[in-house]
Amino acid sequence: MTTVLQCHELGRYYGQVVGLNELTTELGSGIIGLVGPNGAGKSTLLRLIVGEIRPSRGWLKVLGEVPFGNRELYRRLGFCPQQDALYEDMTGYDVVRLLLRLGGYSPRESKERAERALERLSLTGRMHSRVSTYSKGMRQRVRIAQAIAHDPQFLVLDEPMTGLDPLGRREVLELLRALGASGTHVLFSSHILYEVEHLTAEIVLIHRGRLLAKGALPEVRALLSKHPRRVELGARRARDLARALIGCEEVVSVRVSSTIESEDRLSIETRAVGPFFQRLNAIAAAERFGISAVRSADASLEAVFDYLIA
Amino acid sequence: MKELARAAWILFQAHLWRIFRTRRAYIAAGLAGLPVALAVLVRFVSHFEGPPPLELLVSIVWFFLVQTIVPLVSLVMASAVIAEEIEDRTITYLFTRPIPRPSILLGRWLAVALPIAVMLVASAELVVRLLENTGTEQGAKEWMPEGMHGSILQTVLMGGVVYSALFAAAGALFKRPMLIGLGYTFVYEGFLGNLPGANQKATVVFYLRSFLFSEHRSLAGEAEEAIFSIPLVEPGAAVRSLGLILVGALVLGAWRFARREYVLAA
Amino acid sequence: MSEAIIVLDGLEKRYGSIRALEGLTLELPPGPTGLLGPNGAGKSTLIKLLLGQLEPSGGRARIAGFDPTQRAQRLALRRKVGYMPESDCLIPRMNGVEIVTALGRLTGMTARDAMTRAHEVLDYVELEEARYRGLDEYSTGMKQRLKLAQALVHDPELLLLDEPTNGLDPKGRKHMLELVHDLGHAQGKSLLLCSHLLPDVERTCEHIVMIDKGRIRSEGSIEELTRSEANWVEVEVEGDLAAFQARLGTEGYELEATGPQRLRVKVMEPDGDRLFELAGSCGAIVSELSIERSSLEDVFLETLARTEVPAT
Amino acid sequence: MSAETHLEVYRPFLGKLRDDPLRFWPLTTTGLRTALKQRRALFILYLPALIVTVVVCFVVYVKFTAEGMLHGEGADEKLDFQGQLVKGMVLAQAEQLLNVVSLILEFSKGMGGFALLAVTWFASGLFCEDKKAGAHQLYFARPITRLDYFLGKFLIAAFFAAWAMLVPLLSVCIAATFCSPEWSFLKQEWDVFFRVIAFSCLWTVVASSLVLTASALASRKSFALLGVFGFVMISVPIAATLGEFVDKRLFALALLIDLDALAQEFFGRTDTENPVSLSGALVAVSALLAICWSVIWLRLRRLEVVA
Repeated sequence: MTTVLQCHELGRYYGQVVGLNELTTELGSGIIGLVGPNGAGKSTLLRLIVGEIRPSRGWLKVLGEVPFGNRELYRRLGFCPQQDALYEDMTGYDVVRLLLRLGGYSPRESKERAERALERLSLTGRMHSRVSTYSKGMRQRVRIAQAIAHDPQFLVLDEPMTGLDPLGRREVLELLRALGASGTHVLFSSHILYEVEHLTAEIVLIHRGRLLAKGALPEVRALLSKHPRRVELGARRARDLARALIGCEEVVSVRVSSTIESEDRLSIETRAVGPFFQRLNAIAAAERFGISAVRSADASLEAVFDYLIA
Repeated sequence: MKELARAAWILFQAHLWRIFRTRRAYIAAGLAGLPVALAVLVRFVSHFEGPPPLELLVSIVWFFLVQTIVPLVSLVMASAVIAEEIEDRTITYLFTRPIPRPSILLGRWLAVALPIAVMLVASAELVVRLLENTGTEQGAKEWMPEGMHGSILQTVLMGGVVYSALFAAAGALFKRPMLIGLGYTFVYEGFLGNLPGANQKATVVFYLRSFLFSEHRSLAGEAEEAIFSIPLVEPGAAVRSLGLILVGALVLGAWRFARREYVLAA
Repeated sequence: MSEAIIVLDGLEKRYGSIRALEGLTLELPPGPTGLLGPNGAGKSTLIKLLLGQLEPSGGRARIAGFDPTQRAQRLALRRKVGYMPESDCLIPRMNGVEIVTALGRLTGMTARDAMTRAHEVLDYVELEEARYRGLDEYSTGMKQRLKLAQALVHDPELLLLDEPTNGLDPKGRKHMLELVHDLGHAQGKSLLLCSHLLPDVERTCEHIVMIDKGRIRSEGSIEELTRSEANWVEVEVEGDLAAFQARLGTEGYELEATGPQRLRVKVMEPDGDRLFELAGSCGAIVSELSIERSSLEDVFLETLARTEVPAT
Repeated sequence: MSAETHLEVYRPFLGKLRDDPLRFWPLTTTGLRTALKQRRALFILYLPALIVTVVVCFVVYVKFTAEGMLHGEGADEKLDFQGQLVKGMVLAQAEQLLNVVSLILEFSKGMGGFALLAVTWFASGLFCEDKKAGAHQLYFARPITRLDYFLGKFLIAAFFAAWAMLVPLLSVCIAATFCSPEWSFLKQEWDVFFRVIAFSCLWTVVASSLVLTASALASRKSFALLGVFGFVMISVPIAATLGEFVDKRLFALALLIDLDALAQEFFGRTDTENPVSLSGALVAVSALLAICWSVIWLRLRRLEVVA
């Protein structure tokens, strides 16, 4: 398993504002999701990885090399920045071609690669019109296109899905999955969990500049085994169901919350999930509570996220 | 070094065409056109018996074109060379390319220096052409001291190139290059440049003045007092000094630009 | 309920030859309503009309009791409407309190009223000490909440919220949705919520209005639009899956497998109790259950598709 | 953090929303408070003005005391040669400064240029920074018209111009009044007060309008600065050339030359040869104002509609 990224006590400060705080980790190949709330240090880490800024302390190696100002490494790196910034008066095609030319490709090869990359992002139709006329989704795709045009070994994307409407999001997810499958290492950051959830095998959780957890979702879950698992129930007679459930010794706590959905919701915490479900099925079979939802909240990132941040 | 040249050349080509689509280019062209418009106005409205008095030429070419328009045009075009990439946050794409960073400053500066030079020289040429054959024909030819026409064009060319290098470097060195440029042109040079005393040697306008007027001292007539407050340097030395300022500005700007980390607004 | 706060009758708006809005007839029901539509469908034009910034080219309208065709009334109606813009908008060089106070005073409040009211709304959106800091130190979530605060400072009857949850992290999003929900339901404010994030609209609004190409495509309560006749229930089963499937078959339930240990069953009742009983009887355990309601997203794409409009 | 219902209670607003004619006034007060936060700029720009004003007041004081000494009877004979020399010198100086009004004239010209500089720094961001930050979306969602928005911003610029010009000039006049023997300055030259106020107000309007026009046109504050500096600097050589070689009246094209001419006329000093007459300067200035206000009106209309 080639290590794509190693960093040791990596820190970066902007004046007293901490961007990243002593991060020591190692990332392997495949698609990796970098997750954390706004301002957790995701962008700082990504910009350190692509060598746009220097670490304030500690060190990091990308594909075995120190990234800052490392021109050779940039041939193998693709970076899609977070900010929605492009050369407004150039056409999408010209932008990608110029960046390829600067990447060291001949005019002819730059032309071909630019067309291929834009085609992959289904931009062929509008690639010769000016970027200022593009919609948010199309601008996002140009930014991704310039990152993949030179077939980088390691692709880094900062919040690639923000501001896209549902269609655009699905397309970008498909593309990233395809790239991952074709062997490119992909590291992308996001704070929209359901995007990360069904795309990545591995996640890295950072918060307030610190590494909180790393690994596959179930692994991360197991890592936090000391936290009891949570099951969320939705029922018409939620309180009666709660009264019935509080009796079972597998249940650690029951919380009733009337959320924005119409029905009340129960949030159960239990140490042993298997026995709990057996008990739940028995109770539900015995009496009609109008149960409309049973969801083991932990499977989704949102729960893991809430646990770690709360 | 080869990489630097190649990257600079690619950026020069890419941005050379972009310049003509930006609003800055139109503002600069408008400014460069003002002296020509003035010359046309003077030519048609007033009627001179012989060739126009030399004061008119000095007034438009020197006081208006070289002292005001050249720095302004250079400022409008060149101050954005780096500042624009940072403000639009497109610098990230260039920083993550396998190219030496100074090539970005060099390439983009060349891409503005060329249009600036073309605009200013064209403006100077038109002004001289228009004033040259006003009034009757026969006196026109030997009206201007020989070689003067050539040195006017050279002065304007060098002015544009040096000023644009200064302001491009300012874009890499300071956060608000436009303010620095305005301060330099109208306060530092406008004020210091006309004060008697050796401190004039620290301004670009002094060397331009030396280059243009040192051989044609008599040219300015009674305006001489205002211009020649201190002895001028001979043209060769003036050109060398301007060259020194040019290279110095670019090297300093490139050095600072290469080391600087731009914390782009989120 | 008193007369609806927004009554549009054939409202039109043309920019030269472009017909931005073509005859909108709508009566905004009380409570929160979602305004949906692809980019360029005329949403922003409608918002500007509701804010009295544009003069309608045709048709009649009454907004918060004012008639937008007259200039004076277009100004006065802005006292009754609070607007939360979509794009970043702040007053340069001012901190949170100063912005909200200044905008309060511009709506006709005295200096003292504006200051006390500013603190009240900032408390409501929970911008504690951040209110005294410059906006460059605000996270996206805090900026959105400040935008909501400035829209509330003059206690408007009608709230126009443009993409309030756009670009927020889960915590910020949850917080904003709670605020919107509280305003719409607990405070009884009429609220028009414009958003691309349909799950958010689904969680906060009761009605939606779908607009495309300047015309209203569909309108109604989310309940109706997303209710499918029978309920498809998706379950994950542990233990004897085959026995459970067989049992369901004999009971005449329509079902299909949707993955390892996962089934989709068509049920007539609004809940899954019956499935627990059946599972219990054949030794299977239901470990996950969710009623499949066709989400608003599907309705959105379906409506657009129906009118052969390629969504951008 | 579970999703329990929102904790904070929403309190309705019980006060009244007044619709007074001075709708734009809060825009000015809040804008001024924000602008006055720029301590460093205030210091750099207004400290020299303060120093110059104090110096001029002192010169006025010296002038009046010298005049007093001049009228002292029978003091000449007793003075030895030295005394005669000193008295002669003071007499000459008094002669030259005899007329305080010409002193105020020179001072007002200087402060006019400085006022333009101050307004340019503080007011050039008023429109363009609002547009860039998106503040216009907040403003025009409030019950104010474009005229209110313009007036509110205009008064901010005028404030800085007034402090750079009206206040120093008035303080010099007041100093002159106190120093002059038995208020003679006030009795003989009372009209100077009105001239000072009139001249300052006119120049405030011109400077503010010019800077706001640049701010309305520019997309960034630095462009607006360039616009104002550029316009003022370019107009001088153009006017000089045209005035010299085409028609004397065209000197009025240069704003700074108009400033001088207006100052001359306002203070009744027509002795010094000035190429531009009062009517020429007024025509040029009013043309400039007309252009400025129409440009601002157009840009603000686009700002509100396109917002």
